[in-house]
Amino acid sequence: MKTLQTEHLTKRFLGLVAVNDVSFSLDAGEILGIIGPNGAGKTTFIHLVSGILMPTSGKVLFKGRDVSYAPAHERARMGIARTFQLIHPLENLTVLENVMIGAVFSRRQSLREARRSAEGICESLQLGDLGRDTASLSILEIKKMEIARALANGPEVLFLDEVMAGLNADETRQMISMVKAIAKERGLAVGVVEHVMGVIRELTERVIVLESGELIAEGPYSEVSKNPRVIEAYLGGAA
Amino acid sequence: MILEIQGLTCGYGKLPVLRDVSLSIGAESVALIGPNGAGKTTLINAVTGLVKPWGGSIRFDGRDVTGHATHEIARAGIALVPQERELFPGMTVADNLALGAAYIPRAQGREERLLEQCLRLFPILKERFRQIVGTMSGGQQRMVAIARALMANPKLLILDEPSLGLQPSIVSEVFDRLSELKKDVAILVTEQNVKESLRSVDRGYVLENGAVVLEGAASDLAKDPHVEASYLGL
Amino acid sequence: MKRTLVALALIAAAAMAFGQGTIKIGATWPLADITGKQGSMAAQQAVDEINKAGGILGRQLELIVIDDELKADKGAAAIEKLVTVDNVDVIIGGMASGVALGQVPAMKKYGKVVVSTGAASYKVEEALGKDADWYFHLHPWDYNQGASYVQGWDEIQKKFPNIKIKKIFLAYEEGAFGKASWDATKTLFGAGNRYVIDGASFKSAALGGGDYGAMLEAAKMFKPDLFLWAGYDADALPMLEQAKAMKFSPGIYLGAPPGWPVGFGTSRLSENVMLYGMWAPSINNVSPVSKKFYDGFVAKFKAEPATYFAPLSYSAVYIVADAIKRAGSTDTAALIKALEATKYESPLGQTITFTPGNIIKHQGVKNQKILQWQMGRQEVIWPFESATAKPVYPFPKWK
Amino acid sequence: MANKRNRTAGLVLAAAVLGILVWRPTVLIYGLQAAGLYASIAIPMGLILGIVHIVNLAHGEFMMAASYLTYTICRASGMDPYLALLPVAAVTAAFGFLVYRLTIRRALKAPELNQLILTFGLAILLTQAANLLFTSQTRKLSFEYVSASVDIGDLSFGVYNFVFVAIAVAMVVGLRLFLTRTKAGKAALAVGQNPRGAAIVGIDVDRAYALTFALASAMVGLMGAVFITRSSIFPAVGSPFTMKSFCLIAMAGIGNIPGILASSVLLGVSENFLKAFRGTREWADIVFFVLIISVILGRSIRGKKA
Amino acid sequence: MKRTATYAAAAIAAVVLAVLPAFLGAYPLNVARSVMTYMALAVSWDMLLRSGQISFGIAGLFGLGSYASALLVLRAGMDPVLSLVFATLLTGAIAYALGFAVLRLRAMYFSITTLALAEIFRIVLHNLHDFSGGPEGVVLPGVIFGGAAPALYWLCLAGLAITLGTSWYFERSKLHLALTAIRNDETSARASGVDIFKYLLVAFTVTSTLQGMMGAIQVQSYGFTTPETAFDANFTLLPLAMALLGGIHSTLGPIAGAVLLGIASEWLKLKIPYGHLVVYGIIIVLVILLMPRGLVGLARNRRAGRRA
Repeated sequence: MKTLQTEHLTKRFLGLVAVNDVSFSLDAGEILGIIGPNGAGKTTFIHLVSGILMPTSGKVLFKGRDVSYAPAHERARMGIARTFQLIHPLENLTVLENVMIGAVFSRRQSLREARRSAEGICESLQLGDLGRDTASLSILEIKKMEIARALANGPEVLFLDEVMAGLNADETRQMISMVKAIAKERGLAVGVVEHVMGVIRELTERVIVLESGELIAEGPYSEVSKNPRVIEAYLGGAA
Repeated sequence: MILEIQGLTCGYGKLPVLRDVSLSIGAESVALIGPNGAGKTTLINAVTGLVKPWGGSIRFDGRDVTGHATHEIARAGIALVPQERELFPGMTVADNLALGAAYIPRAQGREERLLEQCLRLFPILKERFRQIVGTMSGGQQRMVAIARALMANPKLLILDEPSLGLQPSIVSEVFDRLSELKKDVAILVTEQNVKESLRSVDRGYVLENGAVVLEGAASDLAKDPHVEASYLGL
Repeated sequence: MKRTLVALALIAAAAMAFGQGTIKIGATWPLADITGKQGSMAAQQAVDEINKAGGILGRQLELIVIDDELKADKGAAAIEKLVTVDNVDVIIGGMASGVALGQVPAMKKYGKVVVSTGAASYKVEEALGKDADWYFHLHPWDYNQGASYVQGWDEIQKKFPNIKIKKIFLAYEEGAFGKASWDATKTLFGAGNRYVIDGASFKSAALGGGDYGAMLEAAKMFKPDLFLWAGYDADALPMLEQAKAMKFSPGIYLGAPPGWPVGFGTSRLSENVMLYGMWAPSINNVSPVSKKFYDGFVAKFKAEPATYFAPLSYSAVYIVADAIKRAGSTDTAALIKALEATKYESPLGQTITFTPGNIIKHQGVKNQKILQWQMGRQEVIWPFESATAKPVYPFPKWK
Repeated sequence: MANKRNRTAGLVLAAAVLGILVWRPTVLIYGLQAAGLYASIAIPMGLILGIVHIVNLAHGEFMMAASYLTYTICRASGMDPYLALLPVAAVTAAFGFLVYRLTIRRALKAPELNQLILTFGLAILLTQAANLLFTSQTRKLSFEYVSASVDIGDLSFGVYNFVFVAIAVAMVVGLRLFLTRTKAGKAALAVGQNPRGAAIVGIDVDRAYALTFALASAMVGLMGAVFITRSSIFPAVGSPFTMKSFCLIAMAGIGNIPGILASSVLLGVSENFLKAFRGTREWADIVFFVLIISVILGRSIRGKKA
Repeated sequence: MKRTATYAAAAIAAVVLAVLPAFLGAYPLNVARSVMTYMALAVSWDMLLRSGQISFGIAGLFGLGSYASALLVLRAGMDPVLSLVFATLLTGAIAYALGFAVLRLRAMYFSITTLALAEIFRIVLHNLHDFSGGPEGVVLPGVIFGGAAPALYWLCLAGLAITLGTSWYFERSKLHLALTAIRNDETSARASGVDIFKYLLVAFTVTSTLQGMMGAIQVQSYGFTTPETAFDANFTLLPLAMALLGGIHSTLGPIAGAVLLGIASEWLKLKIPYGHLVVYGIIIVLVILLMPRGLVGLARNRRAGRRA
């Protein structure tokens, strides 16, 4: 039984099919890349899996259980965590409080326990002074905090939506090793949406490619990047 | 010189972000490289009047524009593609592009030619010409933002992280077009994708901690050991 | 020489007054409303007149007015302040029943003499109860007003046989004022089957309404002999205009708002509109007290009294002053006794005495007057003893 | 499918309207007249809300002030309000511009609720200043033409109030032309959607805001001048219209100016429908609020589905 | 250390407030009641605002509480003190039920709907003549506790204390995290496991209950009510203005704002009998323009400035 699976997952908005009949699976300890052209439906796909959106048809299975229509907060409690492409750190809370939220509401810990577990996670991500207001964080720190917030849920599945965007090469390298370490230590199933091909190559073992909502290719990056359809739709001259 | 910045100091609240920065751009394209938090976006905001400089001067096209309002600077001939895109979400692609030219003296009377050029650059926008921008994906919106800026027929085009969220095929397309454009437009670009951007610009500045630490021809910078170690490699 | 003597006498009076302190009259009114504003001005006018004439018992009167802002809690706080901080001897004033209801508990607590100029709702009387012997209510209760109208129309029909009323239509605004009028009209005119009553509510322009179409439609279908509306001054002209547009012209078109708009009489539509009221400048012709009050007010404030709250409040001060004079002190028990014996010829064109109401012991004015706009002036039609003109009937049909 | 449902709804509505027209013609007549008044007062507020994103709680008070200005001019000169209309609109436009420059502009960067309380303070200020100057006694100018009447069979009704329907329609059409055809209008529209983006393409945001405020104030001034032909005025006359306008805008959806007219018709007719019957007359007020809630809730549920 | 000081200050304030009737006359106590009522409303409004929801329905719930309490005494013969409890709970129950519909809405649409609900309550009570007394309202047999000024003061103080205590709990429990998360970004709050609807419902129900409680206390303290008194728009607008002038998203801000505006309005009225409201309007305008973050924000900036 895979940790996470989708079966014929489809989402329509009015006339537009954003995600079309996508079936895939993700297992513990695995890092999966999700790539595809702009507007291919990558973010919508993560919204469907994490419960931010409900599918039009098809299924989402978490450890064999059908969670297709479970609300987002319940999926968070079951162990599906994610970060967001457009990040909104909670302005009126400190870094620590931002991270605690997941522990309090997903893992149902008391404030005291949540504080302790949040401190642990932040320390492992080297987040520095936790009493800071989030307004003063650098982009790298904000991205780390986003991951910390997701980890505080105590997840088994973690989706990272463009966490490397906006980071420079140095920072990207740091982040890659951090994500690898997290996945390994915690035995997580990780899905990564990323446009920078270097990141995908370094980080992932397997890649799925979406185009116009459809899954058009699947396999290791080295294979997928040679697929003519992928090159035409996505990589272009960069391949 | 098209843009000349002298001793620019600037920041938010009480916190200084830029310290005594000087740089200049002629009829060329220039990349601004640096880690996050170095002040790249602040520099752009200061040039476009979105934040008020504390000290120093900014001259554009021979005129002092230090502290001028954003719309005045835009009308003088600087077009900006901001990181956050800043489109008009309730309007169609067509309207967004038309507004890019409507208030800019330099673009008057050339709207059709400019539009044609933009649609050639981003064919998908032709398909989606009547679509409401707010319903498009993040990457598509970025294309609209770039096209809107080009509609202003700018003397100086500033792109803040243009490849953010764009698929690789489009990124290379954008950089190709930039190399084409730079014949008649000066370009200032900040880019995380340093390799790609250094390939397509003439010169570069490296900004660290609010100050310029390195400048030079793009080809030289690409070989600089510090740049190589910090910004290339992926 | 004479002037010096007067001056000396004045100084002496002032010194005496200073020695004994002033007699303090506390009052609350809604000062942002024309009623409270002019009421408080007229009360000050009366105080100044009395002081100029040497005061009462050799002491000067002092009027302390607090704005009740038309709010119950503010009104109640004002009573607390007047009694406990300003140590007033008597309380007068008041306009809205809603504020009076808020003030009653505080008034009961202290038992100070109150001469009220407002609060027409029977609910206030219920809240006061029968033991409130310190409460003197000048303004007629809503049921007093209703009863006086029945009497008035009976007498008018007897005296002017050409006026015949069988069907009465009441248009009443949705609020407390209109609802009370409707209840009173149904009970009082409906008694004995002499009249056929119908009515419809409307939203007053004072509260954002001002569309009378549906209501006038119902009235027109009923074909009343007497059309009566109970609303506010904001309704007066628009309702007439809409009635004209709908060609609705009953035999008698009668309004009962608490006040009328500025310059209503200058509108051509106002001619022969009838109204209920307590006072009009035309009473100056039959009452010297009214003329004295009117001239004094105009001279002092350069404005015409626009509401009967002015003469009523003016009366309240005189009634209090007169009673204190007769009581010889401001002691509550003595004052109550003296007030009970009040016989004050008021600018309202009638003599005010206190007689029992339905519950309370001391009710002042019990009737309203029936007036008519004639040539831009309010003329008194009934009671006949203070009448200034004869009724014009019927109300002109629209051409 | 949605199309089919719309058509069915349209047919039902048309049948209902026809039925009412035959059965109780005054429901439609008075309903439309009320709708015209509601809409023409609400539209300028909707313009400000749609572009400057400010709920102007002093909206009704602006109109009240314009009415007093008209009253003063007309009393002094014997002029008809329709002649005073343009000078009044010019004065209120300048007034709106000034209010924007002196107060609103300074509060734009503050949290959005501040603007609400700021305009609430302005509303108190205007009402009470009018009270000091004119007292609470109502004033009205009376004109023969207001009682203009039409007879159809036994039915006589006033037609003057249809002038508000004309004004409302003119406002909707005029604004549409202004916002889509003129440069200043397009700029205002763009600023309304994204002020920062507008500045980047060379639009003077502050000027667009000031212009919008002045334009809306001119429309309010115009309404104030016409309002006095129909209604008495007093210092508090404007405030109920503030709330009504706010509700109508919400019902239409922010930025939807023709929608304001449609909501007004719906409300005006429903109110007058209830008013036409003895048993329901007093409940006419509630229909307003029930409709608002149903429309807003309905839209949110549909929005969730889509 | 800092927390101890806060507790100590709160304890001292509580003691001082509790023993005030020993030193003050009926009039200041009456003014204090009015200030405390508005303060409680302002704090309760702010509590919901911390989730980003702007309610315009304070007057509606206040009026509902008023009428519930009055009608329980009049129609069910309930003891006035007991009616306070039941009216409070009843308001809460109604708010809870309505919450299921209203809390689907956001931003201006939520605000308008709460405003419309308040109007619906008012019109219903206005029109149910026989049950509610209609537009003329209801008069109770008497004022609670025989109208003794200290007793009424303590009753109002108790209402305020309950409100402040709840607000304090909101600030320190996980509700604080939930509401702040919802205010900032609902989607990311959901992804962190926050059941948005549940917490909004809790906040809406609790704050509505508090507002109903203050209404019940008010009606029993004055012995009567009418639709126009109970549902006065000022019960919505003044608490809003007070919270904003004091500083939102805190307990302290609305307290400061209520003291400022409450005392200013009473003082101005005595100093300027005719036209004091003009000055009141000017004060509101000026404070908003000069202190956009309220009194508390100003103090915070000062402190931050000194540190920097």
